[in-house]
Amino acid sequence: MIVSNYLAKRFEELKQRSEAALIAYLMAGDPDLSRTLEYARALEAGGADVLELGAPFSDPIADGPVLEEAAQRALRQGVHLQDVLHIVRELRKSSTMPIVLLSYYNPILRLGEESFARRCSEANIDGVIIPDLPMEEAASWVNQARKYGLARVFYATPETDNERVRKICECSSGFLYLVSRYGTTGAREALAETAIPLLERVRPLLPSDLQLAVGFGISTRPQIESVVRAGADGVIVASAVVARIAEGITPEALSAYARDLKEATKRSRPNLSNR
Amino acid sequence: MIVSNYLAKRFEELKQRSEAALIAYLMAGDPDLSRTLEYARALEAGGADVLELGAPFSDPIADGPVLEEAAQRALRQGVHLQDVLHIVRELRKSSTMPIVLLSYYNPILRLGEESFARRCSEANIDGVIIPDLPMEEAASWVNQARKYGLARVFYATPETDNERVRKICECSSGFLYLVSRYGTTGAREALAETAIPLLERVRPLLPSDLQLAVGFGISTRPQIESVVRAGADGVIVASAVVARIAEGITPEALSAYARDLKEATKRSRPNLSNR
Amino acid sequence: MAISSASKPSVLTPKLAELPREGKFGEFGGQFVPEILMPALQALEKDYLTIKTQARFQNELKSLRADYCGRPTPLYFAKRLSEHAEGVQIYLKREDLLHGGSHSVNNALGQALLARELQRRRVICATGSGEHGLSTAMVCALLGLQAEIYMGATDMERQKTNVEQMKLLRARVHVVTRGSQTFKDATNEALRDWVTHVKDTYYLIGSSVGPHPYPMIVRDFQRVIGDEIKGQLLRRGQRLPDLLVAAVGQGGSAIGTFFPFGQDEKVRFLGVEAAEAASLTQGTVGVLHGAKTYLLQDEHGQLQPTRSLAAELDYAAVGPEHAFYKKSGRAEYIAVSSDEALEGFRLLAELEGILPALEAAHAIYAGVQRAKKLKRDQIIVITLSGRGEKDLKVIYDRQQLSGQAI
Amino acid sequence: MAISSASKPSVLTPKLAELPREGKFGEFGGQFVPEILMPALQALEKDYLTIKTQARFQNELKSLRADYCGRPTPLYFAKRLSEHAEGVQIYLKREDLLHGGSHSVNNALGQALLARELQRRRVICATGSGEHGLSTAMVCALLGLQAEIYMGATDMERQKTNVEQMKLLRARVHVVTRGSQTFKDATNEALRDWVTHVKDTYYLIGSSVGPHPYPMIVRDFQRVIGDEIKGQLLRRGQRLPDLLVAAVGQGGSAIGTFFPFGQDEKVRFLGVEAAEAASLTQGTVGVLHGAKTYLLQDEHGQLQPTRSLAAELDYAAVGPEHAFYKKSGRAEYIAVSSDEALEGFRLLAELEGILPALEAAHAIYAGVQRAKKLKRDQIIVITLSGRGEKDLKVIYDRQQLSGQAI
Ligand SMILES: Cc1ncc(COP(=O)(O)O)c(C=O)c1O
Ligand SMILES: Cc1ncc(COP(=O)(O)O)c(C=O)c1O
Repeated sequence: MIVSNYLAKRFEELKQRSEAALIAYLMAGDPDLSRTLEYARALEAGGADVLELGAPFSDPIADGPVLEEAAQRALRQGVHLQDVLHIVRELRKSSTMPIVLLSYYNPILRLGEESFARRCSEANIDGVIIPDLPMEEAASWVNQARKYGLARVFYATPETDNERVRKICECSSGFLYLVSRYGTTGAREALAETAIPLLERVRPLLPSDLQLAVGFGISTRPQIESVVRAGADGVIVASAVVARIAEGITPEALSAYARDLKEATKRSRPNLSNR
Repeated sequence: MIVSNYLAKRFEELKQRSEAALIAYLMAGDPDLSRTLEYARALEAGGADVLELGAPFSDPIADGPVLEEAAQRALRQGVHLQDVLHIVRELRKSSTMPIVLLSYYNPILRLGEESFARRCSEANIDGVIIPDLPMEEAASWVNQARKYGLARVFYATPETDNERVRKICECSSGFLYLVSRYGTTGAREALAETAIPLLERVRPLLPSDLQLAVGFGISTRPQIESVVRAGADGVIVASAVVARIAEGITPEALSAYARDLKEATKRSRPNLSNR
Repeated sequence: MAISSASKPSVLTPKLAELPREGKFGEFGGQFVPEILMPALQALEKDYLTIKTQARFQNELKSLRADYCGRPTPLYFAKRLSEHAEGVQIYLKREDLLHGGSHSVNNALGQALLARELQRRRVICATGSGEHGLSTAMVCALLGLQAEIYMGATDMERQKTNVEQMKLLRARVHVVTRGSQTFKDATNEALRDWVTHVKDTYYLIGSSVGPHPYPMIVRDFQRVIGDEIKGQLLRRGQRLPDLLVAAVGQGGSAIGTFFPFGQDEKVRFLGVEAAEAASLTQGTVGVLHGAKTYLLQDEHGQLQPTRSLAAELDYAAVGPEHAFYKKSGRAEYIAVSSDEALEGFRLLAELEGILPALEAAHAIYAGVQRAKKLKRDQIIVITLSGRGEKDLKVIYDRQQLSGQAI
Repeated sequence: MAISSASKPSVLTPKLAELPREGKFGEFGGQFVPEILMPALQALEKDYLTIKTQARFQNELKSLRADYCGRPTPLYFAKRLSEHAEGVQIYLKREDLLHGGSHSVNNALGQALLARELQRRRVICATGSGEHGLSTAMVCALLGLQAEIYMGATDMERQKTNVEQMKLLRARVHVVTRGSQTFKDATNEALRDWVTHVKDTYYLIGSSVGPHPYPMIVRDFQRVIGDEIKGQLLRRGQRLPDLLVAAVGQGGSAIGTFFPFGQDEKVRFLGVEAAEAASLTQGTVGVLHGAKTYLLQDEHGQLQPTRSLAAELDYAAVGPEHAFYKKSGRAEYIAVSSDEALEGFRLLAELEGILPALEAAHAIYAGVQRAKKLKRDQIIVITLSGRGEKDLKVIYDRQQLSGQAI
């Protein structure tokens, strides 16, 4: 089994340093392609460990208003899946930051799973997240992703029982995306009540080669500290980043924001090296 | 059987003079009571032989717009059946012109047929026309009218077959009101095609003591000449008079109009004295 | 004679004749019309009584009732409404599910078939809310007849969608701008049209009003409501109802509900008028539009304006058979205000998910009030004579006016 | 094996399974939803398959279908329309007479009963024309459930009266101002609500779309249309129809019409799409709102805007079972433009006195066109899925625009 390179390495390094990964999201093409590149570099400079790059889709049912509007801005720019791959190739010229691509299933299906997987691999993408592709529908995708060495990131949620978590883990690679709350994406003040119990329930079910990243509604240092303390290997910050971009944040300021969050991933990490 | 006095006498006199009766209509209280009196005197001065005095009713289904609007003007003046009787009493102070009262049935029923008949008789009214009381519903009214010496004017129409005309004549007294056309009241340019054939059909069916007056749509000398030539004992001119009043005609001018029409009732009268 | 003494009518069951004697229900009814219409009315009575017995006519009526109109309409046990009314069993006769949205099509279809039999291709009518006009336009399209519809300008304004529908059905709609511009005036105009075209026109009266034989004809076509209620209750193993409740505007749906139970002494009738147009409960005897009946009139015999929110109830007279039921005590009549009717509307909407016509909402309100006074096992049937879509504008405007939800 | 070779499916009769295998009709359907919904969908499938077999559930469904909704709906032989179509026998399945005015209540009632069995008192849905929203609001009132309805701002504007009615029924109506502000976006919002409240909320999908088990559930509740057609024709002594015609928006009424005839090889199916939203006739395979099916999408897999006059047809996807019928050749699908549909509307109004929903008018137009090519004795059944009152404003505006009567 081929494993995506940068991603596994990065998690390994972080573990050595007793840090969790800061996974930051950008919508490709929002507000346009060149600025997505700038923002990506800014995030990296600020210390983000992994870039989650969203491909815009017209009907993003799992997303809240912030990400939906970002997708619409990108679509109005005429940005599509191939442009997202283009951004990755550009980034790769100067960066070894792990990149996971997030796309709804339909654009992938339209291109063809295999040709999509091949192009991702050619662009040195590390993994793919497909929010409307549960494992039951993912058999052929899992094969393609395996074949082309892409991490297969699936979700677990407060609704997913232990048996189902185990099965999901079996198809997964890279990391498991833990949905910390009921609802769509979007920054919230507080961590959902469901987050920590869920983390504590799921943590023991994970195979050792699968990392655990927590997302949905995370935007502040205290939130990050809580989940990292409870055992997360990574935290995903999406809407909070995208909302700042929508407000026209400068790349420098975005760097600073990332740096601030990154700090939180370091402090509270319990020693899990014996895991 | 008591017969109404002025009316029978007038028809008798006209027959002697080989004239037909000009029966002119006024809506009592249009535009107000005192002017109705003035117009009545003007019509008499102009040579009208009989006054047909209308009592206003809110829902005059047999009438066209001219008479309906006149009724509404009168109702807005607060004019009702008793005011009509009042006008008659005023007129009677100086006039022996025969007067027939036209009222829809409901105001009569409201007052009570008998008390209505008694009051009419006390006011020296000669006869009553009730446009929505066909003979089938008129049994008790016919009794009251007989008792109080009021002429019972019923209608015959192009739809009334000979047998029915005969039956209607049996309940009638004074004159039979021949509806010359299909439709509601209202002046028309030309005589309806139905008028002369109807007149010729009904004429032979009439008992000798019942006069035949033709109405609905009559307003011009040629129309009057035609029906008088065809054997009418009287012509009824209603909407044409009321329309002039609505336009604010002076009593003098109304007199002149009556005089003009009256001429037409004289010229063309065939010799019917042997009838 | 034994038979006649056995059938001696009690106060509660006066002789309800299928065929009114001399066109009269007791002292009410008759033919108070201009002479020019009498031959037409007499011919209509005769022709109707003949055609009515013809199997071909009855079969076509029956088949179109079923497949075109949607009969039988359900008799729906309103569980939550019954609970709200403290346990009395309330059934709703679902005339609101008929083609066109009200009981009105029962009559329009019957008479349009009659018009076709009589070879009249021109059909006229007067309409208040437009419901009868709509039904007439529909059945005329169905049978290839030309419909001419008179409607008051005021009613047109408050019932626009019905007018649009009539036009889409290719009916000619005549605005009546005379008088109070409502149903009474539209009827005046229709009568004037009839007087003018009596030879080739069928006048399709919308309810059990007008000169004989219309009240009888309309009742015959509407009695299917009561006939079905009876059959439906009995087929369910129920006994006859204790109380029948129906809104009374002109009275067509109510007479259709009551009539088949006329001889069932234990079944009581409750007719519900709009308080703003309550000819039976507040009127006096008079003659309007061809019939002797109860009217809202002043001391001089002039008709008085009415002002119910429910266009079809907004009429100063009522069908003569109801006048007879009232005078004989066979039915009870009460008045319900527009505001109370809105409360009835709300109840049915929120408890049963049914939006009733405002007319029917009067009956709902009265039925629920009455139910609260009855014993738990009693059975009430309320005729839900139409659906409420046509009234949305009126209700909406009223809400705006009062600044609150109904 | 003899049996399997005897039942070898021909091209015209692919295996139409009651229960889709792995949630799929052939390659179509499935469960393409966020992980958080998967346990709910799996539980729903299991619970539904159990509850469906319970006599109590079936009895209540049956009784409310009859008495509340007005089933069976008539199968009406449209004489003048048939003559216009040169003698083919055209029957109309009168779903327009149902409570609420369309077939939509068949499904809403079934699922609301299911929601109540599952003890969900909060019910959400997305609606296009508001028809499904209205049905949902009605049945929720009936069963004492709280309805929350998502509707696009554009659709709200063109279907105001439906919104007013939902509010009178005490449903909460949420305006969706995101995306194209039509049904697709309302569905996105409803899904987002569901993702958020999946524990205590029942998502009442309005047609045979969405993730498994919804297409199956909706089809099960809508198949009463086809089951009745079959029974009604046979009871009349007729043979099975030669052709079934139904409008296809998402495809609920059409699948309900077709499915019971799936194994009757000689009965052909014609599904009629809006030309302005023709996912089956012009679309390509993709995944939207939980299912793999035909979509109107661009080369990048983005959904394309649709613009049919008929709000319920104005959707870029279609139920997966239709996708299967299309691919297998069991059904034929054609597209009819809004203008052609208006011609269908006019035909039915003027010849039969019935104002169809614009959606159904597409089927009328297509049915009449097809009829002209058939032999005189053939039988066509067109599903008249709803009535036209809701569309008056749209039709009226269109008339104004084109400066002429339709
Ligand atoms: C919907 C509807 N239309 C019309 C009417 C009034 O008509 P009628 O009194 O003739 O039945 C009613 C009365 O019940 C009604 O409910
Ligand atoms: C009145 C009406 N509503 C809605 C629809 C669309 O819904 P579906 O395609 O799910 O049947 C149709 C389609 O036939 C319709 O006629």
